[in-house]
Parts: sequence; structure tokens; C-alpha cells
Amino acid sequence: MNEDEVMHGRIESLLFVAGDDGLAPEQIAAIIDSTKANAETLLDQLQERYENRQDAGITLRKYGGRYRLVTKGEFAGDITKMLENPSPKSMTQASMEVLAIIAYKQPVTRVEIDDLRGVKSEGPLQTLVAKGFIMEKGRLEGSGRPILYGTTELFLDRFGLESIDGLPPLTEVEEGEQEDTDLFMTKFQEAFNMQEDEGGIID
Amino acid sequence: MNEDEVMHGRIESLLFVAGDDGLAPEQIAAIIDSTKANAETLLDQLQERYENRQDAGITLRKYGGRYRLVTKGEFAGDITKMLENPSPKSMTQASMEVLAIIAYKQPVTRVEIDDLRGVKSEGPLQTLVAKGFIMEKGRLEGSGRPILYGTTELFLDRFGLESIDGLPPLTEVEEGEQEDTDLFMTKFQEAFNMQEDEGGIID
Amino acid sequence: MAYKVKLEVFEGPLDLLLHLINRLEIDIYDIPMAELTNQYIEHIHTMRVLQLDELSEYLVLAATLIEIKSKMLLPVHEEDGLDEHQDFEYEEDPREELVARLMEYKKYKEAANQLKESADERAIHFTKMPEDLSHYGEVAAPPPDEQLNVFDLIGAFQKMLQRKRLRVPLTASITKAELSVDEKMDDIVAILKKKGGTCYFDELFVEGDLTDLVVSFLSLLELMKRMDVLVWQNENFQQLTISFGQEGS
Repeated sequence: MNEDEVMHGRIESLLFVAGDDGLAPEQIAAIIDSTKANAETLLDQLQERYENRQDAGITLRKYGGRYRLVTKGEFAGDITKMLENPSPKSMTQASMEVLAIIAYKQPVTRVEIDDLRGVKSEGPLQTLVAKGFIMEKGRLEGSGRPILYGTTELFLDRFGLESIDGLPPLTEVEEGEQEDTDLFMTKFQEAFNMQEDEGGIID
Repeated sequence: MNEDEVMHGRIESLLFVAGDDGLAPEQIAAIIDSTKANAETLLDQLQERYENRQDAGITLRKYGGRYRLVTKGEFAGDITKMLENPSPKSMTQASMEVLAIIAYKQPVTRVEIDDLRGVKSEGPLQTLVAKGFIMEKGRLEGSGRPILYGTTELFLDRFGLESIDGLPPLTEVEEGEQEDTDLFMTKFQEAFNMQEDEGGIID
Repeated sequence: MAYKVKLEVFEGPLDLLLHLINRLEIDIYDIPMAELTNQYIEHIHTMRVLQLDELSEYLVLAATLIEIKSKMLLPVHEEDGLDEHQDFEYEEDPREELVARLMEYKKYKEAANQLKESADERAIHFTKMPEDLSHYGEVAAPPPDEQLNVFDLIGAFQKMLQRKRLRVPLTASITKAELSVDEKMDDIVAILKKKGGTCYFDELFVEGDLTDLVVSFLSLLELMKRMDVLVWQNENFQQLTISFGQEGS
């Protein structure tokens, strides 16, 4: 029992970090060094616990073969209220991220922003347009002619900048990106070899 | 009790949704229609539960005045395995020294930092700004109006501090404290080895 | 080589001095100036060979050391029955300011180590990205009046980068399959156009998850096959450069 409890904790921590992406039982099994069947049993137990525990705000759901943590339905009202009680910082991390990307990389398309964040940025973009911090700065030539976004005068004003050149440099970031690229290329190599073995190509 | 349990569930769901952003106790109070003091009591109870429950993979932490859910330390190994992430590049000794001076003496000018270290700190300062750990906190009145530096919210978060007052007190070195020096040299050695691993000195 | 690295690890003249004091097992409150000065100068002499960038700062402190040393050699007051050593305990010790500086520096050097420990402790606690609340409704957003902070922007950006690090593919079996080769080919052409017709190979592979990168690469191969783009290199081991082929605009 005690052993199982620790396993539940381990799995909870993994699911928590995986967030929206969720985890397949095979992945969990690989990490906890167990079988898929055992991982699934533990996941079932975990779900039962969440459902039975009144003090749990989250529960476990399986969508498309992947398990993820979600908030319980009965708290939807509270979550809606969160929108009406924004953080004292008044801008969410998501909006700030998108704004930072646009400020430093402008003009930039939504696809580029999505790629960089690894998540869709539609909502934050709308918020930022509504706040008057960003605007369309034309369109990219080429397929689809996607909108290019840039910052506004209001952005400069509210952030106390004389001009966009007044942004502090992000030199360190560039270095980090380079490292990431190297890492990615290693991964890529692995995946490529793997795919060749499988004799297929991802489409 | 039952009532409290439901409250814990509500708060857990809110914190889950907020993720990395975290929530200030005022926000939670507003959403659950209660006082800040009551929200803080509930948060304390929630944290105690997480810590005591072996089947909890997550726990509650307060960094920079905002509560957020984080995974328990004992599962760091599993999570690292899952993410296959290279641990973020640790900072150089120079950057850490400059950061320590700013953290304790803020607001502080570059000249004061240079004087204290006996060496120019331009490079580390830029790195720290780019990493988001320090920011301009205005300018000193007087000749040249030099920039005053202070630490950011992100600094509190990444260094696990509730507030800037949560910094451990500076150790006043007693006369003849040889042990202290030995300890210092051990640390020094560690830092040195660490930097060697990094394969060089970054500025 | 190992010696060189060891020298480079000093964070400045004060750091070097602290190191020497410790190595020579000197009582910091009663520093033998002659010995320390000699050792110090010997060290920076070695460093001069290594063309240390901050040599000037080391030299400034060397001058200070020499000055203190010479002050100590001067008889301050000739009072009967007191030897030189005792003399300094009553008169202002020329070393006092230096010791104070060293102690002050040491304090922060130790604080830096403590901070590093806190950061290490914090680093083992992972968190998750905020949930996307857009399906719960729009955030009503009039332009905020308050002054916002550029440094919050940087903070947000850094958090994102950290998260991106965490988003390295969980296992190679994940297929998101969001982008087709055809779409990605268009993207590559778009990037090339934006960059004025030429870009480095790496610039096409900066973002995205593993699947994206694989698709990008396959797209690039397809574009090369169609002669829409050329991939070339000036010399061995240099960056690959991509540019439009004859057909490209």
C-alpha cells in the first residue's frame, strides 16, 4: 500500500509537469520502470482517488490514449472568476511571453510565435491587440500572406521606452538558443535514423 | 472539516490552472469570496496536507508573494528523465557575486558593485539583465545619474525566496574563524570544478 | 593548462588576495604585507604572460599593496619602549582599509555561494504552464494605465525558454503531425524571402519540436530536389547556406 502511494505520487508529479500534453501509459511505464499494464492499473487507482477525495481539485482523464490532469468540473465557475480577478501584475505570463517575442523579433507572424512558445498563441494575441500593445504591420509575402505583428506607440509609452532600440539586449538568450539547436540536432539525427528503420516518413 | 476539504479542492483547482503564474493570496480570497487571512490559512493547511501525503507528487510553495504548485523534490529524478532536459547552464561565479551584491544592497549602482568586487562588472550585469534576474530601479540623483539595480520577481522565483527579506543574513566573519575559511575554500573548489565542467569561463 | 584555468578562476584582485591569504595561512587581521605583496605580484606577473583582460585592475591593487607596505616600513612615532608591532595597535593600521574591503568582499562571495544553493534547491521543483483559459471567455482588457515593466518582459521570455527546455520531446514515439511537408516547404520559402534570399541552415531549425524539425528537414530535401533552393558551403566545416535556386524568385 505504502509502495503504491509513492507510485501515485511519482505519477502525479509526472502528469503535473506534462500538463496539457499528457502522457501515454507507455511513457509512464518507461519512466517508472514498469509494464504498461501496471502503469494503467496505477493510473486507474489514481483516478479513483481523485474522484473520491473531496479535497482534490484535479482529476485524471484519458483523451486519445493519453492521460492528463484536469480540474474537476465543479470548479469551472471559480476558474471563470479567475478571469475577472486578474493578477495584480495585470498581464498573464502568456501575454507577456507573446509581447516579449513580438517586441524583440518584430515583425513576426503568429506561426513563428507559436513555434517559439510551443503552444498556440491566438488568445494572448487578441488580448494584446485589444490592449493596444501590438498591431498588424503588414503581411508576409508568400503562401497565406500571414499577418506580421509589431509593437505600438502605446507599448513604448506604457513600458517607458523611448524607442524599440531601448529594449535591454537579450544576448544570453541567443546563446541558449544555440545550445538548444545543438541538442535538437542530436535528437533529430536519432529520430531520422529511427524513421529510416521504420521505412516511413512523418506527414 | 468537510467544508474545508471542499475549499482545499477549490484552491487546488485554481492553483493548477494558474500553473507557473501562481496566485497571490488576495486573488484567491477574491475568487473564493473570503478574506486574505482565511485564504492564507487554507493555503497553509493545503501545503501541510501535500507534505504529509505520500501519494501527493506535488506540493505548494510561495515564491515572491505568489503561491504555486510545484513537484516534490524527491521526484526530480523522474521528471528529469521524462524531459531529457539538460540542466540549465549554471551561472558563473562572477555573475553570482554581482547578483548577491545587488540582492543584499539594492538599489545599488554599477560603480558600487565594481568597487566592492575590485573588478569591472559590466559583463555579469548584462548577463543578469538578460536572464531577467535584475532590473533598473530608477536612477541615482546627482552627477551622471547612474542606474540603480535591483532584483526582479523572477529572481525570487528561481532562487526559491518568498520575498527579498527572506534572504539569509550575511555572515559577519568573526576574527580567527579559520573553519569558515576552510568552508569557503571547499566551496571555492566546488565552484572551480563546476566551471571546469562547463569547459570554460563565460563572461 | 590546468594552471591557466586555475588562474582564470579568480574573480578579481580581491579574490586573488583572499586566495593567497588562505593559501599562505595568513591571519587576515595581521597580514605580513611584504610576503603577501611579493606573492601577489608574482601571481599577476604570471597572469601578464596570459594577457589577462583585467590586468589593470590587478595592478591598481598591487600599487595599493606596495603603498601599504611602505607605510608600514615608515616609523610612525618613535616612542620609547614600544616595538614596532605594538605601535601599530595604537596608531591607525595602514592595513585596516584593505582588510575591511577584503572582509566586505568575502561576505558577498559567501552570500553568492548560499544563493547558488538556494537556486539548486529551487531547481528540483518543477511547475507547469498556466492553462489556456481562452475557452472560458475573453479577458476584458482596456489599456492598462499603470506603468509596466520591460524587465517583466524579459522575465516572461526567460520563463518561456526554460519551459521550452522542458518541452524537449518526451519520447521519440510522439507524432503530432501538425505540419505537412508541403506547408513546411512554403514556410521555408517564406523564411528565405524574409531573410533576403539567403539564410543559414541552422536558421531553418531553430524552433519547433522534434516532429517539426524532421518535417522541416524533409521539406528542405524536397526543395533541393526540385532545385527550388540551393544548399552550399564556402569551406569545409563552415555553416551551410541556403539560397534560392534558378527557379526561385
